[in-house]
Amino acid sequence: MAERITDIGPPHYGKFLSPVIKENYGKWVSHEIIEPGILKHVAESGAEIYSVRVASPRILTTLQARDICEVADKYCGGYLRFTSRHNFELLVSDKAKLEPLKAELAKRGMPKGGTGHSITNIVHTQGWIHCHTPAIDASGVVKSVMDDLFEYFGSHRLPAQVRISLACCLNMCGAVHCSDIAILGVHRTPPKVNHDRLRHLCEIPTTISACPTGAIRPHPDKSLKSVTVNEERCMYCGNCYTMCPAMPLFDPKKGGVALLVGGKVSNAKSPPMFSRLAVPWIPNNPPRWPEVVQTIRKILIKYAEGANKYERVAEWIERIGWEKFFEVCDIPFTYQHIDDYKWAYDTYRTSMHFKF
Amino acid sequence: MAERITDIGPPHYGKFLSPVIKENYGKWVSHEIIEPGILKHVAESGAEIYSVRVASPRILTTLQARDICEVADKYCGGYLRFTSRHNFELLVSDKAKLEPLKAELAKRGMPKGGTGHSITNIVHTQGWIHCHTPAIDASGVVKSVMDDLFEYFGSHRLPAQVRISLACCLNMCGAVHCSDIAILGVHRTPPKVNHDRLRHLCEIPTTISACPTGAIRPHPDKSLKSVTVNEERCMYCGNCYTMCPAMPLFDPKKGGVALLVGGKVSNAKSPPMFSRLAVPWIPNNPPRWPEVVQTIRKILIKYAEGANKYERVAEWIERIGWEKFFEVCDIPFTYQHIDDYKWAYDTYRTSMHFKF
Amino acid sequence: MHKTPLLDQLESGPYPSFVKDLKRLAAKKPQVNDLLGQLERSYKEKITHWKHGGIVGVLGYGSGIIGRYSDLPDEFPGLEHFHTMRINHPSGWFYTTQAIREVCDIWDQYGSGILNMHGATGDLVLLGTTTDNLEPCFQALAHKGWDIGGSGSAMRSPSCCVGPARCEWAMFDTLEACYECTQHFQFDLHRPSFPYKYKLKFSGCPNDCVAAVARADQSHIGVWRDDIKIDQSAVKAYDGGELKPRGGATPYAKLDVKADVVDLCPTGCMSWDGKTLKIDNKNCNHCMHCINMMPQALKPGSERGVTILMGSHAPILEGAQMSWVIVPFMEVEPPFDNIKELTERIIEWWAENGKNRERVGELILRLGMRTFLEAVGLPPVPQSVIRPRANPFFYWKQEDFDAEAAGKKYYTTK
Amino acid sequence: MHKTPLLDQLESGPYPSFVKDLKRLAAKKPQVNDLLGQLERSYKEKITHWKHGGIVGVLGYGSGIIGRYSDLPDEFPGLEHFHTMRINHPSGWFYTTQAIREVCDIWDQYGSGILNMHGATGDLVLLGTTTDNLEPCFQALAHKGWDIGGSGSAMRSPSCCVGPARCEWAMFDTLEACYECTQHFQFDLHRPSFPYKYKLKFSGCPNDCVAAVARADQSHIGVWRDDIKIDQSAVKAYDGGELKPRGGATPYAKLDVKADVVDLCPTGCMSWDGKTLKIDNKNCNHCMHCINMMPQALKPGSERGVTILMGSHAPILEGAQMSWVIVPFMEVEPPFDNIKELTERIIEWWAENGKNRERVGELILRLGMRTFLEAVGLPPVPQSVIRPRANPFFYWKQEDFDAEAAGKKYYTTK
Ligand code: SRM
Ligand code: SRM
Ligand code: SRM
Ligand code: SRM
Ligand code: SF4
Ligand code: SF4
Ligand code: SF4
Ligand code: SF4
Ligand code: SF4
Ligand code: SF4
Ligand code: SF4
Ligand code: SF4
Repeated sequence: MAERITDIGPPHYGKFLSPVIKENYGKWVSHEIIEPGILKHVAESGAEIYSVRVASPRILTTLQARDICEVADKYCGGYLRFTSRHNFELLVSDKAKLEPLKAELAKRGMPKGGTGHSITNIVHTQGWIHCHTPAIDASGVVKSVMDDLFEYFGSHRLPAQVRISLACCLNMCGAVHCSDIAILGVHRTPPKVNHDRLRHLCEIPTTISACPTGAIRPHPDKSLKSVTVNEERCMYCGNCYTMCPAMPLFDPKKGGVALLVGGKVSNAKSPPMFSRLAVPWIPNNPPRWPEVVQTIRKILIKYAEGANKYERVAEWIERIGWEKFFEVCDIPFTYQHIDDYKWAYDTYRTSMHFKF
Repeated sequence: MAERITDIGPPHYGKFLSPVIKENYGKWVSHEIIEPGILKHVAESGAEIYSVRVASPRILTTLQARDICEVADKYCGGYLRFTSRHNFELLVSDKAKLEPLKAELAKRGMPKGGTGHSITNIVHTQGWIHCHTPAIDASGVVKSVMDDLFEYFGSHRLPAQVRISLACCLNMCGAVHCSDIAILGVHRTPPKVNHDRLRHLCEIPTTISACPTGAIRPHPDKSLKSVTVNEERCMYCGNCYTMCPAMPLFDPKKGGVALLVGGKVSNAKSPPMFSRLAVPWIPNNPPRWPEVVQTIRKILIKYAEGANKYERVAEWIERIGWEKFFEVCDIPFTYQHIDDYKWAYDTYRTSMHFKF
Repeated sequence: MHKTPLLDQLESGPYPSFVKDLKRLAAKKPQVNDLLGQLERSYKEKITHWKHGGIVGVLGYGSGIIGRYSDLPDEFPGLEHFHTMRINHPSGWFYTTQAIREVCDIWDQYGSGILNMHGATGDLVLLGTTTDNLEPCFQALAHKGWDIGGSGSAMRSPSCCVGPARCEWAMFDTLEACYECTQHFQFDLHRPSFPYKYKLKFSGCPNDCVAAVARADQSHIGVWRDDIKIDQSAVKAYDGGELKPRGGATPYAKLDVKADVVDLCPTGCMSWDGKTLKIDNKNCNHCMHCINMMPQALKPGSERGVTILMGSHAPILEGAQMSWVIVPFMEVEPPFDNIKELTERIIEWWAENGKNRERVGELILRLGMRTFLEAVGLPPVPQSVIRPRANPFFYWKQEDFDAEAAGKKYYTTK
Repeated sequence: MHKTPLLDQLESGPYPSFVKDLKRLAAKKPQVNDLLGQLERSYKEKITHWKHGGIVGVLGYGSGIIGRYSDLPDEFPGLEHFHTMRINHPSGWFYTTQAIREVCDIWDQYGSGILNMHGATGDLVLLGTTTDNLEPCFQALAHKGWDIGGSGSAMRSPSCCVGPARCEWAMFDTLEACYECTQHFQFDLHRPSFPYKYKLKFSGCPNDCVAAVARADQSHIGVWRDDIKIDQSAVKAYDGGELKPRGGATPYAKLDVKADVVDLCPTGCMSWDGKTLKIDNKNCNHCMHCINMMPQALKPGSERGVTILMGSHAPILEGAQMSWVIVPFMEVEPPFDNIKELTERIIEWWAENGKNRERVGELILRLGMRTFLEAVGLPPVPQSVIRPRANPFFYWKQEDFDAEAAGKKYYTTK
C-alpha cells in the first residue's frame, strides 16, 4: 500500500479555476444578471464569464453528482462551483453555449434561479437523515417549502432577496439565526432521564453544567448516581442530551416547528439582524408539513405586498413595527414571544413608540 | 398639645390653584413661549395664564423662600409652583404685571429662562451638603456649570432642549441615566474594610450579597467575623457601603467626575435613551471644577455646531455615530468606554457600519 | 463665622448662588454656619464629612426621615444631628405663598431653615434637624395639613407633571391620579414593608415631563388611540411663517412643515403637499413630535387613557432600566380605582417574590414576563416588546398543551 | 426495496427531489435502501432513529468523522454504522468534474455514495460509511489530494466567498486567505484540543456572502477606507433607465437614484442633483447599498483591507451572537501572516482561559473586552461598539493611575 498521507489540507483552489477565471482573477469590474439564474461577470480585459446557478437539494448521490459533471463537461469545459447556499454554478465561458445549456437543464429537471430578488436555496441541516437530535426532518421540509414557493426561485419578483434557512434542532447548524425566514425544529418536553444508562455513559458534573438554566441537579438518591430535571426550568434546548445520551427529549406529538423571521446577514443599508420568533409552534406533519408551508407563504405574500422597493423582510418589519407584523400576518402574539432569557431586557419596549 | 395627626397625606393641590387655573383646569388649548422664560397658555374660554420660569439653586433657605413668596404675592396673587426640574414658576394672570415682574426679578438676581431650546436647571442631588456616599459635591458643580453656560439658560439658541443632570454617586438619584449630559461622581477605589466596626455594625450575608460582582467574600480568618474584598473584581459601586458603614471607599485623589451623554426621556421623535459614557474620569477640583466645566462646554459647542435643527444631543450622536462624537469632541476612547457589565453584548458593533 | 475661602468663590457668577443664600442664614443659625464650615472642609479635602446614616424617625412611621450625623461633631456641633425630613409635596408642586410661609415658620422653629424645593423624587425636603425636633416638627406640619413622604423600602411619594392644570396635552388628570394614589397608599408610604422602594409617576403625555419612564417603578403616561386632530389652516399658518415653530421655543423663525415635521416623523406616516397635511393614524406611534412643533394646529385625539410601563430604576444593581410597556391603553377616571387595583396586585406579587433590595423591574426580569403577567392577570401584548425574542429558548406549560388540545393554533387566529 | 409511501410523496413537485435521487441509488446500494426505510419510519413516527453519536475516527486524527449508528440495526442492517466523513472543501467551492468524479469513485467504493454538497460549515460531506472503511477511504482520498475537515473542539474548516475569483467587490483575496489559514492550522483542525469549536470565515466585502458575521468565531470581512469611485456618466445612465437597477436583479425597470439610492443611504451622506452624485465619504459606513444598486457606476475605494470581527455562534448556551468589530482595518496580503499571528494569539488566550464548551465570544463576554484586548495586544477603538456603556460600573487598573500620573487625560487628547 502507498505511503500514509496526513495533514495535507484541501487542494489548492487554483487547480480548479477555469482559464478565464484564472486570467482575470481579481480583475472583474462588474456584473449583470442577464436573466434569473444567469450571472454575467466582465473583467478589465473585457473577458466574460457566465455563471448559471442551479438548484440543488444539497443531498446528492454520486449518480446525481456525475450527472452534474456530465452537464459541466458538455458546456463548461468541466468547471463548476457550489455556492455558499448549496446551489451549484456552471461556469460558462462561451456565451453560445448558454441556450443549449438552458435547454438541457430544463430537460433534466435542474431548475436555474436563486439570483437577485428571488428565494434562493434553503440552507439546511441533517434532520432525520443523519442526526441524533432533530425535532423535524430537514430535506423533506425544504422540498415541501421550495415546491410551494417555486415561482419565486426562478424569478426576480420580490422587493428584495429572501433567504430561508432551516435547522432541525436548537443547535441551529447553519446561519438560521440571521435569516429572513428561519424554520426551526423544536422540542417541547424535558429530557427523560434513563438512570441506568446515565450511570454508565455520562459524567454527572458535565451533564449538570451543560444546562443553561440550571435545571439539572444530582439525583437525591445518591446510590443511583444519576440526575433529576426540574421540569419547570427546562426549555428543551437539548444541550444535556448532547453531553449525555441518557437524556433524550423526543416526543412525536410535542416536537414541531417554530418560525423566526426578520434576520439578515449583509450590511446592505441596515446592519445584520437576528431572526425573531414569529410562530412558536406548528405541528410536525410529514411528509409535506402543510401548515408550515402555508404559514411561510402567508408571511411571504404579506411581505411582498407590504414592503417598499429594496426592503428586506427585516427592514419591512422594523419599519411597520412588530405589532403590525403580527396583525397583518394574522399570527397570535403569545407569552412565548416575550423574551425571558439572558438579555431579555433589551427587547422590551421602553418607550411610547408603539401602534394600536 | 393638640391631637396627634398621621397619614393625612399631602394637601390637595386644588387648594393651591389660582382661580384662572381652577376655572380652566383641563381646558387649555395651546401655548406659546412669548420670550425665553415666559410661557403663555390659552384656554378654551380665552383665558390666559402667564408662567414666568425662574432659576433656582434648589437648595433654598427660608429667607430665600420668603423672598420668592414676596415676589409671588406682588405679581401673582400668591400663586406659584415649582417644576420637575426645580425651577419655580410665577403664575401671572394679569398680563400687565409681566414687565414690572421682569424688572423686579432682574433687580433681585433671579434669572428667568429654562424654556424651549435652552439649558434649563440641572437636576441634582445632595453632594457634600447632606449625603454619606458622594464622590463630589452637587450644588457647587451645578453652580459652576450653570455660570459658565448661563448664556444658554435665558435664550433659545440651541438646536433643541439640552437637559443636564448631576448625581454625586453611582446610586444616581435623579434621572441622570437619561440626560443629554450627565455629570456623575465616581469613586475609583475598592472599599477599605474596617474589621472591628464591621463585626459590630454589619450582617455578613447581606454585605456579601450586596456586591453585584461577587467581589466580597467571608474573611478567611473566621475569628475576625468580617469580609475581604477581591479588589480586581470591585468596580467601586459603593453598594456594600450602603449596606455596611464599615466599608468606606472614599479617596480624595481618585474620586472624580464621569460624564455621560446622549440620554433623553421624552418620546419626541426618538424613543427615550440612556446616557452613555463620554469621559470616564475628570479630576475632582473644587470649588469650580474647571475641567468639568470646560469639557461640558466643548461638548455643547460641538453639538450646537453639528446638530440638525430640532435634534437632541442623543439624536445628533446617533446620526453621526459615536466614533465621530469622540473625534469631534476630542475625547480619547478608552477601555472604560467598552461595556463589560451584564448586558454588554448589546452595545457591541456586530456590523460593518462604522466610520473611520 | 467659619472661614470659607473656597466656597466664597461660588458667590460670584450670574446663576443664583446657594452659598450666598446660606451665608445669609448662617448669620442667624449656628448650624448653618457649621454646615458651611464642614462643606468648606469637604471642598478642601475632597471628601464627605457625613457619617453613614442612622435610623431615626417619628412615632409610628418607618420612613420619611434620613438620619444624618457629622463625622466632625466636635468642630461642627450644629451638625451632630442633621436629619432630613421628606415632606410629601402637593401634586404638580403647586403652592400658595401662605402655604410656603407656614412651612418656613415651622422649619425656622424646629430645623436649620434649609430646604430643597424639591428632592429628586419630588418631596419638599427639609434639610437638617435634630432627633428631638423630628416629632414636634412633624406634628406642627401635620396640623397645617402636611405629611411626611417616603423613604426606605416603602411606597415613595408619587409625583406628576403639571398636566391639566396648565398643559393642553394632558391626556388624563395627572394631578388627581397622583393625589388619589398617594392617599390610597398612605400606609405603605409610611411603613416600609416592601422588598425595596416603589415609585409611581404620572405624565400627561408622551413628552413625559416628569421623567416617569426613567425613574418610576410604575410609570403612567397619557396616550390617545384615535386620530390626531388637524386644523389645516393653522398648518398653513405655520408653513407661511405666521405661527412660530414650537410656540416660539426655538431659534428658528419659520417652520418648514415638510423638512421639520413630516420628514422627521419617526414612522413616516405623514404627508404634506403644501396644502393638506395628512396623517395615517394607524401607523402613528404617538411620539408627539408633530404636535410639539405645531401646537396650534395639531391636537391629540379624543379617545384618551394611560399607558402603564414598569420597571425603571437607577443602576444599582443590575444596571439602570427604563420602564417598559405593560398595559398599552387603560381608560382612567377619578378615583382611578383600576390603577390602584392593578398597583396592589403588582405590589402583592412583588412583596411575595422579591428578594431584599430587589426592584420590581429586576424581579420581573428574574422570574420572566409570563410569570408576572399571569400573576397580575394581564394578557401578553406585542406592545410590550420592541421585538420578539431572538433566542429559541422558550417555555411551555401544561395549560398551553391543554389549549392546543382544545384547538388553539399559533400560526393563525382562525 | 423498503416501502416508502410517505417519502414517495416527496418525489413530485418542481424542486429537485432528494427522494427520487436516493431511490436511484438504493437500487444499487443496500444501505441506501435501508436509509430510505429508516427515514420512512421517522416520517411515520416523527422521531429520529439515530443513536447518540459515538467517537470514531481515522488514525492520528481526532476530528472530521461524525459517528452515527441506527437504533434499529436489525431492521436496517446497512445503517448499523453510518458515519459521516467531513472532507475539507477547496476555497470558494471550485471544482473540476474530474475532481468530483475522483471523489465519487472513492465514495462509491468505501461508502454509501451519498454526499452533501456541502455541509453548513462548508465541508464536502460524505454521508454514511462503516468504521472499517474510514481509514482506507481517508487514504484513498488523501492520495487524490483531499484531507479531512474539522469537527469537535477543534479548528473547523475555514470557508470563504467566491471573492476575487468571480466578484468585482472582493477587497482582499478571500480564497487565498482561506487556503493559507486552513493550511496553517492543519494540526489544530485534525487534533481537537481547544475548549470548543473555532470557525474562520472570509467574505470579500460587507455584503458578506458567506455569512461570516453570523457563524464564524473569527470573521474577516473586506472593507475600503478611502473614497467610493464614481463614474458620473454611468450614474446618469442608471437615472435615465439605460442601465438596470442592481444589474438586473430586481423586478423594477428603472432606478430612481434619489429615492432608491440617496434616500436609502443609511448615513445620509449622499446627494444627487440630477447631474452629479456626491458622497461625503468621511461619513459613509461602507454598507454597500449604493454600490449594490449601481454596480457599473460605483466601486469601492482602493485603500483596501479587512475588518476582523469576533464571537459569533449559534444559540447554545448564552443565546446566539453575531461577531463584533475587533480590528476595524488591517492591510493584508498573502501569505496573510498578520491574520495567522493574531489568530494564534487569540486562540492561545482562549485555550488558556476558556471553559469546556465555551466559545471564544462567550469567553470575551465573561472576562471582558479589556482583558481580551490586552491579552492579544489590541487597542480599544470606538468602532468595536455601536454605543459606549450606559452603566457606570467600570474598572480601573494600576497602570491607568500610572498613566494619569504621567499626564494622561481622559477629556482631551492634548
Ligand atoms: C454565489 C454567492 C457567493 C458564494 O461564494 O457562493 C453570492 C454571489 C453574489 N452575491 Fe451574495 N452571494 C451568495 C450568498 C450571499 C449571502 C449568504 C447567504 O444568503 O447565506 C448573503 C447574505 C444574505 C443576507 O443578508 O441574509 C449575500 C448577500 C449579498 C448582497 C446583499 C443583499 C442585501 O441587500 O441584503 C449582495 C448585493 C446585491 O445583491 O445587490 C450580494 C451580491 C452578490 C453578487 C452580485 C456579487 C457579484 O458581484 O458577483 C453575486 C451574485 C448575486 C446574486 O446571485 O444575485 N450578495 N449573498 C452566494 C450565492 C448563494 C446562493 O446560492 O444563493
Ligand atoms: C414645567 C414642566 C412640567 C412640570 O410639571 O414641571 C414642563 C412644561 C412643559 N413642557 Fe416639558 N416640562 C418640564 C419638564 C420636562 C422634562 C423632564 C426633565 O427634563 O427632567 C422633559 C423630558 C426631557 C427629556 O426628554 O430628556 C420634558 C419634555 C418636553 C418635551 C419634549 C422635548 C423633546 O423634543 O424631547 C416637550 C415638547 C416641546 O418642547 O415641544 C415639552 C413641552 C412642555 C410644554 C410646552 C407643555 C405645555 O404645553 O405646557 C411646557 C413648557 C415647555 C418649555 O418650558 O419649553 N416637554 N419636559 C417641566 C419644566 C422643567 C424645567 O423647569 O425646565
Ligand atoms: C434626597 C434625594 C436626592 C436629592 O438631593 O434630591 C436622594 C437621596 C438619597 N438617595 Fe436617592 N435620593 C433621591 C431621589 C432618588 C431618585 C430619583 C427619583 O426618585 O425620581 C433615584 C433614581 C430613581 C430610582 O428610584 O431608581 C434615587 C436612587 C437611589 C438609589 C439607587 C436605587 C436603585 O435601584 O438603583 C439609592 C441606593 C439605595 O436605595 O440604597 C438611593 C439612596 C439615597 C440615600 C438615602 C443614600 C443611601 O445610600 O442610603 C440618599 C440620602 C441623601 C440624604 O442624606 O438626604 N437613591 N434616589 C432624593 C429624594 C428626595 C425626595 O424624596 O424627593
Ligand atoms: C453537518 C452539519 C449540518 C449540515 O447538515 O450541514 C452539522 C451537524 C452537526 N452539528 Fe453543527 N453542523 C454543521 C454546521 C454548523 C453550523 C454552521 C457553520 O459552521 O457555519 C453551526 C452554527 C455556527 C456555530 O458554529 O455556532 C453549527 C452549530 C452547532 C452546535 C451549536 C454550537 C453553538 O455554539 O451554539 C452544535 C452543538 C455542539 O457543538 O455540541 C452542533 C452539533 C452538531 C452535531 C455534531 C450534533 C451533536 O450534537 O453533536 C451534528 C452532527 C450531524 C451529523 O450527524 O452529521 N452544531 N453547526 C454542519 C457541518 C458540516 C460541515 O462540516 O460542513
Ligand atoms: S440542527 Fe441539530 S438536529 Fe440538525 S444537524 Fe444540527 S445538531 Fe443535528
Ligand atoms: S434540555 Fe436544556 S434546559 Fe432542559 S434540562 Fe436539558 S440542558 Fe437543561
Ligand atoms: S447620588 Fe449618591 S451621594 Fe448623591 S444624594 Fe444620591 S445617594 Fe447620596
Ligand atoms: S464597591 Fe461595589 S463592587 Fe466594590 S466591593 Fe463594594 S459592592 Fe462590590
Ligand atoms: S407630560 Fe405632556 S401633559 Fe404633562 S406637562 Fe409635559 S407636555 Fe404637558
Ligand atoms: S405623533 Fe409622531 S408618529 Fe404620530 S404623526 Fe406625529 S410625528 Fe408622526
Ligand atoms: S462577499 Fe462581497 S466580495 Fe464576496 S462574493 Fe459577496 S459581494 Fe462579492
Ligand atoms: S456605501 Fe452605504 S453608507 Fe456609503 S455612501 Fe453608499 S449607501 Fe451611503
